[in-house]
Amino acid sequence: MSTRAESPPSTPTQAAEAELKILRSMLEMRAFEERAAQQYQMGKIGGFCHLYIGQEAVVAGSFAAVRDDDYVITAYRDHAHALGRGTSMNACMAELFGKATGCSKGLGGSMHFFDKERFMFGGHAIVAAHIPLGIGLAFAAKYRGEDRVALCYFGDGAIHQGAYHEAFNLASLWQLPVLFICENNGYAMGTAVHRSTALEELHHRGRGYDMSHSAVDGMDVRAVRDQVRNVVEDIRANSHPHFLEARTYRYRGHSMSDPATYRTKQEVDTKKEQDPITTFRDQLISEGLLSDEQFTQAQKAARQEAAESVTFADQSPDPPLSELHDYTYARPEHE
Amino acid sequence: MSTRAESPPSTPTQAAEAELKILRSMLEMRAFEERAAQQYQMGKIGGFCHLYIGQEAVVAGSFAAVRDDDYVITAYRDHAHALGRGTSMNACMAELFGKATGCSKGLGGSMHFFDKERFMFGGHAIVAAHIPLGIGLAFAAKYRGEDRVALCYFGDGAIHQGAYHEAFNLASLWQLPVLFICENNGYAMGTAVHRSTALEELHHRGRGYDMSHSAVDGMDVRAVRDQVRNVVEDIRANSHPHFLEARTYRYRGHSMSDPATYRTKQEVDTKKEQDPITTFRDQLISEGLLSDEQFTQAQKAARQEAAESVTFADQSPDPPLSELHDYTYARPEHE
Amino acid sequence: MRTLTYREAVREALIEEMERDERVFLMGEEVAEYDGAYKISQGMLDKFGPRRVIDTPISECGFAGLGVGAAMAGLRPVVEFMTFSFSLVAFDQIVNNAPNMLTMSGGQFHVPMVFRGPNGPVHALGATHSHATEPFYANVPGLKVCAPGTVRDAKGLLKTAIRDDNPVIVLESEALYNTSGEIEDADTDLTVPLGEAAVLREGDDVTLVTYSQTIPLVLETADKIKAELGVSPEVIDLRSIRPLDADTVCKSIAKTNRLVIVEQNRPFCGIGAQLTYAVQRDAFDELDAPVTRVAQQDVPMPYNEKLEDAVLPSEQRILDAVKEVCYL
Amino acid sequence: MRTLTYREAVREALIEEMERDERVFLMGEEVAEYDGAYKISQGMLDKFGPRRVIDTPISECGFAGLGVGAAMAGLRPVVEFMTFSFSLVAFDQIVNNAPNMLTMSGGQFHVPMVFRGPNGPVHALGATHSHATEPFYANVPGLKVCAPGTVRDAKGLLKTAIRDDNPVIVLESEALYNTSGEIEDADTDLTVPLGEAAVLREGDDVTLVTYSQTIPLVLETADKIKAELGVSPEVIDLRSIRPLDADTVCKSIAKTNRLVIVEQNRPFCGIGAQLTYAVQRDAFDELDAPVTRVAQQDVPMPYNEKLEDAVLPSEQRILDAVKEVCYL
Ligand SMILES: Cc1ncc(C[n+]2csc(CCOP(=O)(O)OP(=O)(O)O)c2C)c(N)n1
Ligand SMILES: Cc1ncc(C[n+]2csc(CCOP(=O)(O)OP(=O)(O)O)c2C)c(N)n1
Ligand SMILES: [Mg+2]
Ligand SMILES: [Mg+2]
Repeated sequence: MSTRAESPPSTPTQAAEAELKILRSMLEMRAFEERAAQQYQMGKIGGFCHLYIGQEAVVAGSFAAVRDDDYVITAYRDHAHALGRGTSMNACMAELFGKATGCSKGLGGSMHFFDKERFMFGGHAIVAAHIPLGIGLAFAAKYRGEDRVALCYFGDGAIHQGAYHEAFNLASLWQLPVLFICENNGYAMGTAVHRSTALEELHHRGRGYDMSHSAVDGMDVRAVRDQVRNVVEDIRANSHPHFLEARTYRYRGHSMSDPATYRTKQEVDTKKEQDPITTFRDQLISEGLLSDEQFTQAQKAARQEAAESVTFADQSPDPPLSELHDYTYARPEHE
Repeated sequence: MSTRAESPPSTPTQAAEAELKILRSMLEMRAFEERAAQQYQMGKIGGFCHLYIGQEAVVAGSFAAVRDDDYVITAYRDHAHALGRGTSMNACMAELFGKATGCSKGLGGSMHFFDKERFMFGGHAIVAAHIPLGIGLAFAAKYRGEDRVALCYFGDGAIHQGAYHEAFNLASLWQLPVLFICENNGYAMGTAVHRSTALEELHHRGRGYDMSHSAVDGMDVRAVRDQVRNVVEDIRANSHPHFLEARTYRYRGHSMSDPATYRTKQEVDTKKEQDPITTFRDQLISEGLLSDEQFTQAQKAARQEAAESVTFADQSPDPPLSELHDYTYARPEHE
Repeated sequence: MRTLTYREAVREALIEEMERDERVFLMGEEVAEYDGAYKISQGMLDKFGPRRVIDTPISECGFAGLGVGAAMAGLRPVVEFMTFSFSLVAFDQIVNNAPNMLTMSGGQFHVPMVFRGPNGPVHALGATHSHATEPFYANVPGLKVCAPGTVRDAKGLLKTAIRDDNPVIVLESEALYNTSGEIEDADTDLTVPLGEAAVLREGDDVTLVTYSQTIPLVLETADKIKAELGVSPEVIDLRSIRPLDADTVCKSIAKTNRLVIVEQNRPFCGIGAQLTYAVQRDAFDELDAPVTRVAQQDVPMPYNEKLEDAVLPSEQRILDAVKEVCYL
Repeated sequence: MRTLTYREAVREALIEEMERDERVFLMGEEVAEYDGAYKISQGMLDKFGPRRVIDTPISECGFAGLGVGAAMAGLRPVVEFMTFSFSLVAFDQIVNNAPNMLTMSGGQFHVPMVFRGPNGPVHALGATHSHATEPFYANVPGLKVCAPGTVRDAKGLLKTAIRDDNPVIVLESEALYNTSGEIEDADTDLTVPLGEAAVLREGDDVTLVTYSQTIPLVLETADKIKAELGVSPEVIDLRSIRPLDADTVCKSIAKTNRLVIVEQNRPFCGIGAQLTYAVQRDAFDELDAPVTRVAQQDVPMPYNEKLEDAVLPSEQRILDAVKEVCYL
């Protein structure tokens, strides 16, 4: 494998550039989804659409700490995972629009963003059903003797599914190189975490599998990055699973159709004060690594790109009807 | 509810009689299954047949500590559970023979012993699939405001199934009155426990659900009884689940067709030295509660009854072919 | 008579049966505090309290199985799947525990319970969320399966299902939740028997059999068939899938001699296949043309809506099928 | 040519494909140290080591899903279910993840893997352990399903399945594991294509279609049919369930004009229903009598062996069906 393990940038300039890259990535996620929300309201996007707004630090921080060829798999709240991996806004917006130029050719939709080239093994819509797939990715890496790590993301609601449990036990038994990241945003649809389990700290579930586990402030992108870097280094060296609970928050409803009346405005407002982008911006500015203007510039660029992706998606063609039967079975060339 | 909670017998004579009852119960289980093994070899019993020989202290001890109207449900290794509840050897042997006089009318077989009158909700053959049913029993009791406890037995292999996990989380979340008893006999078919999980002590799984848990020597019938008595008293008073791991051993193969070459003769011999019946007999004799002769007498009686159950089963009729379609749907009278 | 939506009809059935029988309770994801993902159970938590309207974690296998156990112990659970696509993670509980208990226990334990929720492809939800699960469940003896397609049946079949002493799968249609229809007054104890198809429109030349979400499409197309092809269609709603009322279909065929089945599910081993078998057995000499199905195209459901439309039964495909069986 | 048992044929296929392709591995309960619950994989742990022959805990959902993920990442897993009755706890992985991935990813991720193991009722295992799962899996586009019924096919279909780039369900038959049959020499790279039925015996008067464990019964009964009824039966083994080779059946019907389907599965929405639909579409004018199925009785499987025998297809029921379609 030629790509090297992501190691902390060695010079101050490199370090600063790496942090700005993280910021830009978060801005892109935010801008893309705000635009997607608008397009959804305009009826351009079908089905379910789950926004990641507020949670960006989890993906941005963890991706900054791993290699580009590490495997990624997640649930249906997956826009940020694709964007963070480098899938273009164009391909993402086109997918939401169901267009042939989409990252899943318009056949997957919001919940099923895939990008094989970037080792993004998909968003998956059956709660927890992708967690066994995630350990399968880790299994494949280990089977081939690669030092890849699989990152498997899921929500706080997913840990009550049987599929989660079976996968966790297998990962621990076979010491598979997988980082489980529970994006604990406090709710599974309308169900607050404490209404789904008697357990206080979700990552303590690791105890039932003799699996190492930890929690991190998922609103703090540096904390996420540093914690993931530490853990992944060990996973890569020693091959084992780890259960990381990232405590975060989604500002929007569960999906576009959810008014989210199950939480108070005050709760949401308090959380917005910990906004991962604002916090990180303020840190960078106070450290002299970023100017106000640079920030505005970056934000503008991200918004511009998002706006352009709408045009791209609008102008893209539908997948041809003639291909309707072409995706049911792989043709031998696939091998 | 008229039946009272089983409380420790109050006089020494009562205590002695209760212990002798436990001994007789274990002798009956043993005698029945030795006879069943013989009949299986003679081709009189079909399908799979899993013997409980060596594990008797778990059922005998736990049943001695609960009420007759507490609910019981277990897996396919279920002969002892039915016998311990008071289902006659005749009905059990007839079930193995597939006869109309069997405890499930010959339609269930070895893996599916049921006895509604005795609140025995069955042996169940899909590993762990009955654990959700077990919490359903506890749910029903709680829903109706009864102070019944549900006893849900399963093997060490069952705790890696999704059904187990989901049921455990629900039981803990809703504080259902259920005692989970993991009959850890060291193996799931040919798989030694340490080959199925990285966890050292199975009952520590309780930690992942914030559920109280404990382990007990499952070869010591008094230890099982006392531990279950303590736990059940609390469950009955306060309604909550508990995970009890009973460490035991099966002398025979997994089923009648398993030569069990995955363990050494020495291991089996060592375990046989801790035989729950012999141990208990010796204790009772040394305490002057039992004579050698009484023991031999009881053993003979049990064997006699087992032998007679074969005659009964042999002479019983098959379920009538005319009833083939009568068990697919319940008729309204059932209500 | 009055007008209700399908959603209200389902809710009314639940409320009436819970008022009638203390043993009935409703359990599922978001059914209580959230009022139901599709608002079926709106207001029911307030009415019945958290003891009988119960929110669950995302644990379909766990709470489906809990329902089976509670039913064995004498309750009458109604388990809601947010959609039947999610019932697949609880499959073993539904097909192995619920329907087999009566047989395995020699008749001692019956399982009076209902599994219900929306079923079938809706709109742009993609391959994993668009399952029409009826062929899976209809295959299994010990289960009963129905698929109400009208407001009246939404209430009447569900009430019958809750009173039935067996596990009954009630497949609702999200696509129909907002539709309105006539129904008896609230004080009528409306039940609709399982296993009886309904003739929705009488006709002479071709029998169109359908159920659930394709009913409106078939009724509209029936007008066109009459107007454009000069063919008079008889429209039958199966209502129940298992037991399946082939008799009503055969009676119709005795008149029309032609059958087109319009079905929301996938074709291979689907409901149309079973009905075709029954019909060619019982009305072999009456059929003047092969039975023809208009089912989903045999592909995983694509997200893009034009492709999705092409997968689902459509007016054009029904017209073509009618022309075919009428040799037009 | 030489003689092997069906069990040996399956094992030989696994060994040859694992030798041929480093990406192939075998995973399941008791497949390694125990040599397989039914001894299919005897000796394979010694041969390939624990990296490629892997014992699992009792976690069908977990390791089936692991297989899907590993296949997406470029391996070619063979997942053994101890029996397909246990696949039901992994149902969502098999019907929702494996077959939908190619579509949902717009063609990027294919899932080249095999789910295999014994399927169908065996003897006195009772209701939960006797499932013939083929109708469940055949319903699902994106899956392929085959059910080898001869020693040669046991090897050849499995080898083809392992090389296929799609998820293939290979339904073996425990009842056949000990049967022997002729097969090409070991050095032949024997593959049997998916989707081609085989004519096992030629005849003129009635077509008997079957597959898997009922093949021996049908062949024996064919002799009786000839001897006792003076009717000459043609016997066809479907071999593949999906894709289903209706053409071969229709060709036979063009000659015999009569079809009896003998199937190990349950009737409702079963394989016979699907085949009947196809046949009455494509050979409507050739059929002189309704298609008749001899399937399981439509009840949960009872333990008692006499009742079990009455549930399963039998010589008598086949004879009756043949008489019926031949109007004898
Ligand atoms: C098996 C299954 N059950 C139910 C659903 C419906 N559903 C979709 S998302 C969701 C909530 C999941 O919450 P969580 O895991 O916390 O993730 P979040 O949405 O908060 O990111 C539910 C119940 C589903 N998709 N799959
Ligand atoms: C879901 C499922 N998978 C596999 C099996 C086959 N099987 C029956 S018993 C058994 C081992 C169970 O071991 P354990 O839970 O320890 O119980 P024990 O037999 O030791 O009492 C297995 C794998 C099954 N019945 N159900
Ligand atoms: Mg959440
Ligand atoms: Mg065990």
